[in-house]
Amino acid sequence: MSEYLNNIVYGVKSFLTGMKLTMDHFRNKKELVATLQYPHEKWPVPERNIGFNHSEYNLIRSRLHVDIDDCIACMQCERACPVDCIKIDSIKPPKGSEIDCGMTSNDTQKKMIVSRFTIDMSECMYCNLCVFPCPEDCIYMVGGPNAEKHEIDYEFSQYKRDGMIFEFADATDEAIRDAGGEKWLDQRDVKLAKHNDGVELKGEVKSVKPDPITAPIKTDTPISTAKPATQTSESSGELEIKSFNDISDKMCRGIAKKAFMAAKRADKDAVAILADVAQALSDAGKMTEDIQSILDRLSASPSKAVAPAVEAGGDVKVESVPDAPEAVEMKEFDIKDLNAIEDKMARGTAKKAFIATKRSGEDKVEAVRKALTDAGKLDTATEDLLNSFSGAAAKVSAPVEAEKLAESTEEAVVEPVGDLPLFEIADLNGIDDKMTRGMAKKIFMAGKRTGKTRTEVIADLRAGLTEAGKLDDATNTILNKLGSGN
Amino acid sequence: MTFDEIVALLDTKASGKTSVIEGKTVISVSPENWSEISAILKNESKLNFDYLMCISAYDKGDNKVYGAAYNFYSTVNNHYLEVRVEIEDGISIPSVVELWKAADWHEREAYDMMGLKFEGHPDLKRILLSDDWEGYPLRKNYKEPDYYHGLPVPKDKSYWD
Amino acid sequence: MEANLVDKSVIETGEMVLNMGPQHPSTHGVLRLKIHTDGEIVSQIEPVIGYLHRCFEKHCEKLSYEQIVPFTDRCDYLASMHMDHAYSIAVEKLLDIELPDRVEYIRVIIAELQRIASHLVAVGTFGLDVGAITPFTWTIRDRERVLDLFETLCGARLLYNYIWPGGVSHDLPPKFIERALDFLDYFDPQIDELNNLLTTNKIFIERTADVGILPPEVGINFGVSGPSLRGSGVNFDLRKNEPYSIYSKFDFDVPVGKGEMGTIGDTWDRYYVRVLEMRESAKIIRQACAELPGGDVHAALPKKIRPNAGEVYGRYESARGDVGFYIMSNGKNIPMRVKMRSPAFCNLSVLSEISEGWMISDVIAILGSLDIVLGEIDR
Amino acid sequence: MTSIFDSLQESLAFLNLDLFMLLSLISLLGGTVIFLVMAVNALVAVYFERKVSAFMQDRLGPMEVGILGFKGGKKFWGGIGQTLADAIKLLTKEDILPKSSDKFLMILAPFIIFSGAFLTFIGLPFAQNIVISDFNIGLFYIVAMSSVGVIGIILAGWSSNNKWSLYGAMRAAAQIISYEIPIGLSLLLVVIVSGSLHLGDIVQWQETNRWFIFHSPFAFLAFFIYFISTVAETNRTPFDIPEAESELVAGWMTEYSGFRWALFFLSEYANMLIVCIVASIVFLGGWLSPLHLINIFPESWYILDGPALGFFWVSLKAVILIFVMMWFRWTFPRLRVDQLMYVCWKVFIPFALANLFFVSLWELIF
Repeated sequence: MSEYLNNIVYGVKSFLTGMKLTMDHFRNKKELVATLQYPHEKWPVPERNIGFNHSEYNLIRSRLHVDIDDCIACMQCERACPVDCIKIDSIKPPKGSEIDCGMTSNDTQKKMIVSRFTIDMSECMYCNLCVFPCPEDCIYMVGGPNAEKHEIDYEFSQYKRDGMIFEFADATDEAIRDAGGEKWLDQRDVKLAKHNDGVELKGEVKSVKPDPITAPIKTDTPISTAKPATQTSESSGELEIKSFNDISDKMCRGIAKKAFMAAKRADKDAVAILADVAQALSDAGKMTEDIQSILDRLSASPSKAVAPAVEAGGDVKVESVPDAPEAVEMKEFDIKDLNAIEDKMARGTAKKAFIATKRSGEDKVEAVRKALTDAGKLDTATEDLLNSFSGAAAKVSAPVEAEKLAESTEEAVVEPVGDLPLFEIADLNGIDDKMTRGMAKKIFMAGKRTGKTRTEVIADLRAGLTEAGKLDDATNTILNKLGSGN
Repeated sequence: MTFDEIVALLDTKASGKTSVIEGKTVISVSPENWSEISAILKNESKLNFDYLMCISAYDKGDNKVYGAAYNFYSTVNNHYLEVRVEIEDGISIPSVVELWKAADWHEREAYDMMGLKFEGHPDLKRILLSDDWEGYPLRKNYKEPDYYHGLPVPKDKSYWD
Repeated sequence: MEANLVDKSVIETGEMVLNMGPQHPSTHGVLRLKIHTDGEIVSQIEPVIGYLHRCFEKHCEKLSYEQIVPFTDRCDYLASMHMDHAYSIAVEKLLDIELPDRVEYIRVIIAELQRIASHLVAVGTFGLDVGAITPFTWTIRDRERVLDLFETLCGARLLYNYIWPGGVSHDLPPKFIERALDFLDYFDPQIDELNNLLTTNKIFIERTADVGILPPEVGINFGVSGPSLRGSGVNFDLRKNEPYSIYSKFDFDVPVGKGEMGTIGDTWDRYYVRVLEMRESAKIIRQACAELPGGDVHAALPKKIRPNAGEVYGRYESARGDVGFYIMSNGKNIPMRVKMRSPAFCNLSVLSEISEGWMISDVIAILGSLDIVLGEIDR
Repeated sequence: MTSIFDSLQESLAFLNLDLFMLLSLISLLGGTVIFLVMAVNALVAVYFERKVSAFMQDRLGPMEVGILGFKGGKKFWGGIGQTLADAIKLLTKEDILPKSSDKFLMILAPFIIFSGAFLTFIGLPFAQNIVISDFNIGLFYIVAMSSVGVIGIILAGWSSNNKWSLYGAMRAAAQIISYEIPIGLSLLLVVIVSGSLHLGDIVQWQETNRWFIFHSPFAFLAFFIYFISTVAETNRTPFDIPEAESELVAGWMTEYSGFRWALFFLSEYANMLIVCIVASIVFLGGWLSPLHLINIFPESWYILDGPALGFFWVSLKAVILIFVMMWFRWTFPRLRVDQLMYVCWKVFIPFALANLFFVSLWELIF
């Protein structure tokens, strides 16, 4: 019984002690509260004794930063990293080339160009091991004692994982190429392509895009056929490395560019250069119809300069403007096409005018042009657009001629080849992916039963495959082949 | 007791059943003698190894011989002993769970990671990995699976290379 | 509370399997317990671990000796310094390096501060497990002070990568010693506060005393170590029995459970041993700070760690208990095999032994008193 | 003592509706009032509790969601709007019913618990004349109604088809039912002395004599028994084993979410308010001002007493008691099930019975 009571007494006593304690804390909250209201107040806040002055830190663990000008690409940090979150590529200029890679702040002559210095902070585990071996002290964690080199940055959250990959190398492509880094550039392009393809399809279905090649060609052809041999003189000025950017396959583009540069250094004229490029490509076994057609176009393109003299009115861009909708199938001028106009107001005016003309039924293009000029919104881009449509209207009037031209420039696209007979189902076996093949064949049979023409069937195939997200480059090429009937 | 005294005492108790790995203070025991030796280590009053610190399974690198290193300590006499039992793949080691309960989970881990079999263990099943895991990860010849339950196992970092 | 609360002869009761975890407020991580219960009474417990397995040992076979240190941090994330220290001691044994005195002293200071921090979490979460929320926030608040100190030391608050084989990464920052001593002066009254609020509270005693008694021989047989073993009266502390660093120079006691509130080796003892150990650590830090010698901390850092073929078993008394690193080297700069003997792994294995016959609430209390860290168990 | 019900009946007489319409209209009004009281109480009490806990734990508590420009970050009492935001969040939250749960009962249970608290308010006076309906057995009614909720708790725990919920429900049932007894006994003491179950009369008695807590040492003890038992009955720490967070994840409300969970919350805090108001009325002299205790004040000050300020005094006493409850919660660990029963059956009930006996003697002697 006494123990029973003692228990109760002891219990009550201990309760009172505890309650006194908590009550003390409740009363002296002003001194005792230890919370740091993070967004409003950040450490170091010495008065509350959370965090100290930066000078009192040995170092601080935060984002890694690289002073790329000091980096001599000694790869020490990459080797030290336990999780391989640092990737360094460097290019050693060839012997005898007088490229200066610069000096570091410790007056060390840099012997290499750092073409790539990526740190994936989403993988970094902030172990700081990469900082110690660096001979130039150019990689460090920002803030703290390094605050004078780079201010603290511990809030670098991103919406995408890629955002956590920091690229520190600042060497330009030209510099790299001069240092003999074409090969590296090509590899990088391949990787980039792979990456971008991955980024592009965010689980969504790509819309059917017309081949970028077809459009300009159609507009160019008349002139190129008209004046075949007059361009070579000024062509060397015309032909630029940019021109190869139309080549979809990155590898081929790289090769082409390389060949181009080589030829250009030996300053050959355009035709020779193109020949070289073609040669290089076919050597690499990369020659496809697409590229062939591009090369053809390039050989033809120099005529742009002289075109206006021949053609009445219209300035340079008139014909050379790529006009996808028109090129793919000769469609009427539609209100949707006006969406290509950048400026909102201009677009609005244009559409109004378009609707109006639709009722009154006069020439739409002219009406829109007029409306825009009145509104003072007629800039070159819009001008081009409208011109292209005026061209389109003309084409619609004479499709046959267009076809002839199309054949005359033996370019290999699906374009108007309705007359060709329907290809065999066996032709689809070129598709590697089983599922894709099956799907394609289904669509083909369906089309065949309904007696569609080759063009329609191919269009169906494209549509169906893209629908299922199965339309990859290989399949695309095959379809092009089929379309061009060989 | 020093290592030599322990070895001497073991020789008197069970002569020829233990051997000293030259250059090391390690005793090597063959699996068939292990149960007897372990009983001596535990029960012999002068040795009295009552504390089994660790069982480390190891792989010699040739895909044949695997071993288990037992580290003993005596809280009474404050001395150590390391015993190694090496086996060819497939042969099982007598379990010491009856003597040291600590061996229970250590043996399970050795089985889980290195695929050593311990006969006489109450339930020898995987402890760290899931029960449907294939292979023994810590073996040198272990190949990471490409898929686990249909999920691809990321091997390279091509997503950002 | 006696186990035979329910008289089976009178009441017909069936067994129910209760699945506690992997997501549960008080399993201290992703631990899963399959509890066979009979009403509230627990008849059997099967711990299911491995949810946090991060292939530490497999990683070690692909990384050089220096690169392993950050991974040891991740093992016991509440006492990372101890893991670094244990691993470094093992590697130094393998290389047999002689360390400068300053390094040893710094290591001891840091390790004991880390012990305080780790025990603060253990004690606080234990209070949380038995339903007292306020002590937890107070202990965490004090732990923050230690983490701030470590932050000035090596920039990191949790995973330090500070103690390296052959030395430490940085020398002590300016004012570190003063701040450490300030912290200790601030810290002693906090322990009294904690005792008044939690340790001597009647309800707390009722909940923990005489609960989950771990007899010494059972503990030793199961390989239990650290405060959990000392709680049951076994005076076994590597800092005394096998002084590894310079612990032989310091004067401190090893607190063991005395069964003040109940039986020796009950939950309350395991808890109280940790509280007392914090005081002892403070004692050690004061001595070490007093006689901290000068010198270069990077003197003994090897350029390249490439030990000769051989193996070593290094022991270390961490906050959880007896950490062992069994390293086999084949002469390369990458270890052939690294096995970590994690104390919490062994401590957890005794759970079902000591918690059978108690209630579910007691299982929570016992689990908390074993102070497990899943990162270390699953490695 | 007139009730709101009666006064409404008189004031609405001019509408000369028939009786049924009138009654339904009045009860509608009364119900709205009660619901508003419960909602406001929950909003305020939750914020209060958060702040109390925060300050006892050296934290700041909610500081960001200020309203009326009262923005957190500067003042200690920022984040006024936090509970409002939480309420809105709970109402707009997805309401999850486990697939294998007993849908009907699971939906029903929160409303039973809620109506338990709701009905109790009918007989609960906030001041002399502020009571929805004035029973002459008000105390009995309140004690009866406040234990309706346990049915809902059992239903909730069982229908969730979750072992944790079941444990919580079983513990809750055992706990609440056992703690009814000390509560009843300690209230019985008051009834014996004042000789009435009518709360008005009880306060009347205290006005003529003295507050019950000072009636006799036994009554003093009885007050503490009553108060601690009510802490247990409202499932608060140290007696919160039914929803022991570290053991049973959330006890019997583990599977609930959104609005239903909000109902649990509402009734939990409503119960707190109820028991504290009952304690203040029965033991602490209800709407009498403390000025009566020490007769050093001039007569003129007694204007502070009386119906006008009655509501103020009652709520003040209730708030103090609620604060003490929170104080308990943030100080103590949690008891175990058997210890809880031990405290109830081996400590409180014997003492309450002894109290009863001695108070009867006291009444005989004096």
